[in-house]
Amino acid sequence: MIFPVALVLLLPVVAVPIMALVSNYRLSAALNVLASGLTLVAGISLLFAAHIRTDLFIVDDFNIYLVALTTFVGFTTSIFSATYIAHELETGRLTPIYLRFYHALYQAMMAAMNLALLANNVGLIWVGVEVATISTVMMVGIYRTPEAIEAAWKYFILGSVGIGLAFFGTILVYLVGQEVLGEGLPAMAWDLLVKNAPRLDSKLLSLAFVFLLVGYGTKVGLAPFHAWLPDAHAEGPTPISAVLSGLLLNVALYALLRFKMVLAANPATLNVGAIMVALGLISLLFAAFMLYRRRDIKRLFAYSSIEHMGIATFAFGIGGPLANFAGLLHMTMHSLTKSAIFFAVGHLTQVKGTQRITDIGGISVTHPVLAVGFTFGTLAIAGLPPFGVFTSEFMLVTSTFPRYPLLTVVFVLGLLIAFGAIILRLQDIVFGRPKGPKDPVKASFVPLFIHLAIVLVAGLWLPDPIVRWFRLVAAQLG
Amino acid sequence: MALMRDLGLQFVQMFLVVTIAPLVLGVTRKVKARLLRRVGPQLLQPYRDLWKLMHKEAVIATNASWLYRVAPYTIFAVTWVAAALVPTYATGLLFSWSADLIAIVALLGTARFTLALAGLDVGTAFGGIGSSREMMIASLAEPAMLLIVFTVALVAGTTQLSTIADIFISAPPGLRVSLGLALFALMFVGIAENARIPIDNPATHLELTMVHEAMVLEYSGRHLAMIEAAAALKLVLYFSLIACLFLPYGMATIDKGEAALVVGIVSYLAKILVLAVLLPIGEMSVAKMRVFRYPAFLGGAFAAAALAVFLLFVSRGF
Amino acid sequence: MPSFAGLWCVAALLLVAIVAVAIGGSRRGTPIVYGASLAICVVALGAALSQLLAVAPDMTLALPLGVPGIGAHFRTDSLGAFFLVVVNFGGAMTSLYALGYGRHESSPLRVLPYYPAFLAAMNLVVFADDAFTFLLSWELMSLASWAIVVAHYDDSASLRAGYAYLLMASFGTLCLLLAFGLLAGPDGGYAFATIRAFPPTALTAALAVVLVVLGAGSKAGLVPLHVWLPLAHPAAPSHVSALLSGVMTKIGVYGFIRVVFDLIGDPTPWSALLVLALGGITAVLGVLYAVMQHDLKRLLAYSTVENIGIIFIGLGLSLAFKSNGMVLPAALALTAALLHVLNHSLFKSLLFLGAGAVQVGTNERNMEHLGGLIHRMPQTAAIFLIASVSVSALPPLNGFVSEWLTFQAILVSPQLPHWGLKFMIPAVGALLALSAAFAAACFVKAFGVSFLGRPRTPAAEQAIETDRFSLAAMYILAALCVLAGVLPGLVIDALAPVAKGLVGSVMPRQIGVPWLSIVPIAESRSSYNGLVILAFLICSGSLTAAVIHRFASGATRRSAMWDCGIPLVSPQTQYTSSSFAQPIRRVFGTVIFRVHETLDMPQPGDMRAGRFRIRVLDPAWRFVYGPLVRAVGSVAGNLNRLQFLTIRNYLTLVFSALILLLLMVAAWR
Amino acid sequence: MPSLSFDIAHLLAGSMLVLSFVLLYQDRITAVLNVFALQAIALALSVAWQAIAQDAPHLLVTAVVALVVKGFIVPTALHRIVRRLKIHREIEQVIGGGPTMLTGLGLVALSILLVEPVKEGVNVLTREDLAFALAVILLGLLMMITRRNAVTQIVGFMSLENGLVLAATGAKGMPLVVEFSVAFSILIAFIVFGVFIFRIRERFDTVDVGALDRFRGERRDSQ
Repeated sequence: MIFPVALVLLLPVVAVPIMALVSNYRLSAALNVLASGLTLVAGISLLFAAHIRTDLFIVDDFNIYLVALTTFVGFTTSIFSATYIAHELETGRLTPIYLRFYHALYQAMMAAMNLALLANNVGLIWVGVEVATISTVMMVGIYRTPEAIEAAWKYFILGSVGIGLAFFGTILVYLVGQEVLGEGLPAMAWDLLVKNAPRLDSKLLSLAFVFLLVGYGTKVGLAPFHAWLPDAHAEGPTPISAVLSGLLLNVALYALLRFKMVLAANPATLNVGAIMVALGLISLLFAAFMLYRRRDIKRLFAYSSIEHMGIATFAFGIGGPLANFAGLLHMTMHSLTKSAIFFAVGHLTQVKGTQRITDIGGISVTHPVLAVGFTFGTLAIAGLPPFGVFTSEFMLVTSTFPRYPLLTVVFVLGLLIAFGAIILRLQDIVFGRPKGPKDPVKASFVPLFIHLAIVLVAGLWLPDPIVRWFRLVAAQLG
Repeated sequence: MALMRDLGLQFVQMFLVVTIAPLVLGVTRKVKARLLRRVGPQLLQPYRDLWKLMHKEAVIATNASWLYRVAPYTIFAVTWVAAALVPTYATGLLFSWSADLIAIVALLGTARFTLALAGLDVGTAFGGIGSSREMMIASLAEPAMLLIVFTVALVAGTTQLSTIADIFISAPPGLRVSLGLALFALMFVGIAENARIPIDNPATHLELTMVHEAMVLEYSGRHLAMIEAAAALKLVLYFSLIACLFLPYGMATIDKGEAALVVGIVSYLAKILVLAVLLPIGEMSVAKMRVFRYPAFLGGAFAAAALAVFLLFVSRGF
Repeated sequence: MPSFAGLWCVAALLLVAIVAVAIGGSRRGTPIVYGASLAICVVALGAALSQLLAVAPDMTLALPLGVPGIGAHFRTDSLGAFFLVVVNFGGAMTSLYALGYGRHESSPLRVLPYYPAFLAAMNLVVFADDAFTFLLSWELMSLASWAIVVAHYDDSASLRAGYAYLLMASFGTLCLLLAFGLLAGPDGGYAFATIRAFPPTALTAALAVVLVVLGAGSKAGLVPLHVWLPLAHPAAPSHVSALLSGVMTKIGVYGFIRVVFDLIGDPTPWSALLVLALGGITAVLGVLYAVMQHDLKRLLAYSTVENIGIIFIGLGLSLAFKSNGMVLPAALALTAALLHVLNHSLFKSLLFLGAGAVQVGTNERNMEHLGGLIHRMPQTAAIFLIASVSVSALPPLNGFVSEWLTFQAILVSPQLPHWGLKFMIPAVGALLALSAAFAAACFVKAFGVSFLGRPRTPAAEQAIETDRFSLAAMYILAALCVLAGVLPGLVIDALAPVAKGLVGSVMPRQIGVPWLSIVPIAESRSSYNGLVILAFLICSGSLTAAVIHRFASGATRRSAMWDCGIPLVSPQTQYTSSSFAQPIRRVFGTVIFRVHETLDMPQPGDMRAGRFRIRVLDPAWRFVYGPLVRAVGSVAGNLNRLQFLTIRNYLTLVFSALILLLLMVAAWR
Repeated sequence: MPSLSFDIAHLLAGSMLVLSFVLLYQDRITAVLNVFALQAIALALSVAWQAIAQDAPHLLVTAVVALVVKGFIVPTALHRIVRRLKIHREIEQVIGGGPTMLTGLGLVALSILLVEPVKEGVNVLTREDLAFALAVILLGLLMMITRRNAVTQIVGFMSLENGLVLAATGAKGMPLVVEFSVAFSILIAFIVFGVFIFRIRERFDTVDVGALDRFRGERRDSQ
């Protein structure tokens, strides 16, 4: 029964060298789509697999749908990336040799993220996140413009420090586990840690969580660890922005939550909920205000990612079945919506030839279909119904207000401020005076609209299995 | 049969007010002239004026619309109905319940609305001046008027004029501060509404401070007659309002035998006469105001009425 | 099954919206979409009416949608039915109107898909029976209308309007979100039935009332939450403006009633104080501002603010009585408010449709450029006149009836034990009277300046009467204005079940009263009979006319105007809208709106034209929104520095955060 | 002879801590690089000793990697970079030496404070190691943020990473330690590589505003 797991992990790994070898970019792009598609199939098949555990890997309610989500977004993004990259070649921003590099890294990143998701061993989780980071770093720098290098470098340094701190946290976790579970792999097996959490040393565990919080929090993009995120999104190729916002942040948050589960199972530990609430609120408010002065469209949505990660973190910090449910839903919805937005933005920046918002305008006249997609995506991310983000925010706010009124009021203010900024830009871009070239988009809108459709449906109706998974995980998150 | 009689009584009331209206106007003019040491017109002069106007041809501006021609009749009809609904010589008439005090005030508002529109219809500067000032005065007078209504209604526990009269006759409230204030306010409002000095001067033309006359400047002939009659009716209305609210004595209430009715009519005429004499005396004692001092004047009325209401709210004893 | 019929209508409307996307571009698209909407609205109207009049039992329906575990609940009771009547009647009329008006739409695809969606959303709000469904449809409503408001985004004004609108809308939604959070409790009893089952504590209830006033008030347009309304309503095409002003604001009122009267149950007296105060201020400020407008539709929008204020005065009175256990006056006040809801939806829709007709006929909305339209557009003029009389609360039309009932309710207030209310209510009554007087002034100006006098521009001179569909819609509305004015008893009786359900009592039954007059409390106390008044007017008027024609000379001569013998021929010498408003502006505006008039009169011999500039400031902008905007701007500006730090600075941030957390851990030990 | 093994481990770890302080103290690049090499060697020794003490031979690999990569290759590479890129030899410090030292001491105190109360279940050796490692890590971070010079910041990061490896090897029987250390070495290789390829002289901390306008994406006019 380990088979689908192996498939999910190995397919991309196998794909890496192939990508690196194939020189014809059309072929490699197709192969990229193919590999991602196969991985997706494996990921889907995992949905129907029974829960399993080894000391290294695990399949449970938490990661079973996240794997499906990750592989799915990976697949749609690979489709988007195929057309996107073709255009980049025409404009000469990329050369075939870099493209081989790009596709190989893409698969490497997918493999790493799947590893991080499926790992039961806390060390493996760390490895997955680290490899994913490194590979995205290189893709961010792939344009080799000074800005791109700057962004990549910033990402690299901050990321490495984060990795280091997370690693120290992992060591501490091992030490904690070692006393109870004995030396070796079992001491790093997440599920065993959870099972024996009450017997673990609460003090050391809390210390460990602080390091993990800072380490993985850097990847999640929580303020004040966020600095790498906007530039990395803005300067890298748009497909990478999509997976960064849509997947990597999620995976990092996922890792953090795994550890929160351990702490949640041990009542004697530090109350990390308060810390997460604080970080979440800070990120939300900070991002909300930062949105106003943005001139670069991709950076704008990067900050919106910070905002939404803040929302999710806030939710998990609040805790309780409803808030945790909302947080999980929010993670999912955000990853789908934000990647969809980045698809739209990718097309947009390519046809307009710029990322400056002031140079993009009136696309509802020049590119109606694109405008529809972009508008719906943006409205969805702004938290308007009938899209899924609204559902999660609804559950979060309504369930939190009776418990922590003041916190919720601050939170809601943050939402409103961010909303104002997003809508302001939306109107400038979609309506307003048409600017820039009008030539049609030579790309398929399928990924964009599939994502939006899912988000729309989720806003109105959630299938029962997903609800069940969310409920169980929410219960575990305490 | 009883119904016929009731109808009859109602119609007596209607025609009573409309017949005495010009006379009242005549009385006021006469008294005013006397105070100015002039002989003044005869008491029946207003009737003659109306008759004269009615037999002149009506000159209508080329760009006047149908509204311009309909307005005089509307104004007259509305004012007439309003005046007919104020109990004069008897209470509990057939249709007295069809509109209470608030509705009567509002009916006057309808008349004013129509008149202001008529003033704007030809599109002259004077018409505009008249209409806009008229509406401002109304917006100042109406709250005061409503507070007066409150006062009376709170004392009597109803806004039904004839019921109020009945109550005041059967169980006199005695001297009450609030009622006094209300009377004071009502006189101010009445002066403003009837375009009398110091708010407006009915006897003037070609003066930039005129209000009512400016609106009707373009009218002539039968239309003007209608409007003049309506103005006279309005004055009577306010007189009978004061009479009915503050000195209802002598009205025929429950028994409407001939004797009672005669007493009612006579006493009513007497009250009207007194008021018609008092008004010009009051007018003579003050000077015409600048337009933008109206707020002070009507603000006084408003303050008085508000004070009356608050006194009532604080303790029903006053 | 009326309720399901209604829901099917919602589905059908949504379907039409989807179809509209496909066919909206084509020339046949417009009539098809509006025709379909008209038909569906009529069906829904029938369903709602049948439930309201037959006093059918409440109907509930739950679908496995929405928030997991809660599901989507739908329900119609008499309150909902009443508002469904308002919504669908308005929708039907505007659709009928749009059959003609829609042809002038330059880019139909920007309006057609959203129009049915808007109608559907408004229906859905009324059907919703759990917090999630309610807010979802509430936001959908905002969204669809926003799309129409920004439909003509080529002028930046409508973009700004749309922005302000959407922002305020989502502010309102967030407030409602918090309110529902309070009422639903931490473990998410979102279904209204659950909320009713567990009445909140006094504190919770109070907080919830405040939040709902903010949330529903921002949609309805309570001062100071009204700022978006005069921007957004005029920006939309006129038939949609009619919907926005005549119907959607009522949905805001519905939200307020639903939560405060139905869900919260027993409010505290001071919440009534709050609502009364806001209502009074809204009524006066709204109409004062309306008086000073030159843009016809903008004036109408502000007048909507005023009427919302009047409605909320009625609701506040009802709350006051209810909270003191005086159910009968509570029923009276509530009925008055609901009656005004209906009346306002009638005449305000009518006014906006008329304004639309004017706009089509002249391409002008600015009254300073209109005038004399009564000659070129006689039917529109007549209809607009009727609407103006109604909105000015003058007998014998419908606007007066509801305000009269409100006054009657006010006159009961001395029996209230609560002292704050004792003092507040007469003051509010004075405010109400003031606003009524202003309304009259406002609409004398609106009608007089645009329809009477002489045309001020060629555009007004070449005005053309509007098409027959539009006229049909307007005639129906006008007829109803008159009908509701002379036979209010029928409506009041129809509203009885609503009052029964919300305050547990009803006004005395009106049908039995002789001569079909209405009696709020007792015959001896007060009564009003629009029918008799109208009959009286007709009799006396025709009698007068007869007498005049019998005795007076019928000779008539047309000639140039006299104007005291110095006729100034240029139409520019007429009174303009701003000059008409001048006295009121001087007397009332200088204090409240900081009205600032600057006159620059050239010296004699100087040939340039004199200039007269008026600056009017909405206090809401001055005191509330301006500072807010500046604050957000400055914070954003200061924080923005963090975008330009160096890696070392960012590392320092990380480092200090880490140290802080470590210190916390150390301290926690 | 647990006491002896304890003492030796203690000595080596302590020496690493001391070396971190020396690193903080240095203000000439060449010296910094040499001190770092020393620290790397100390690390290698301590890891080797752990390998013996825990009789976990695979740790020797880690020791060798540490010795070779960080003891020799990287320092020499950095020396060459310094020469090739003509990085001026003095190190601009953000805050002076004295305050830096004091902060460092504070950090050491904090790390001991944090690790000390850990209950006795964890054996003493690990606990001591942990305290030292944490101190080294924090000092490395401190070095990264108090030095304006790219190379010294890299060195700071690497000493941070030394602390990590120390902690990892100190954790008795921790799986995958070797892999981790190798992965880290690769990471470091990347950083050095990056500095070399991208000619990153000052970009950690650009002072000229022109660069600010060019980099960090957003233009100044966006304010």
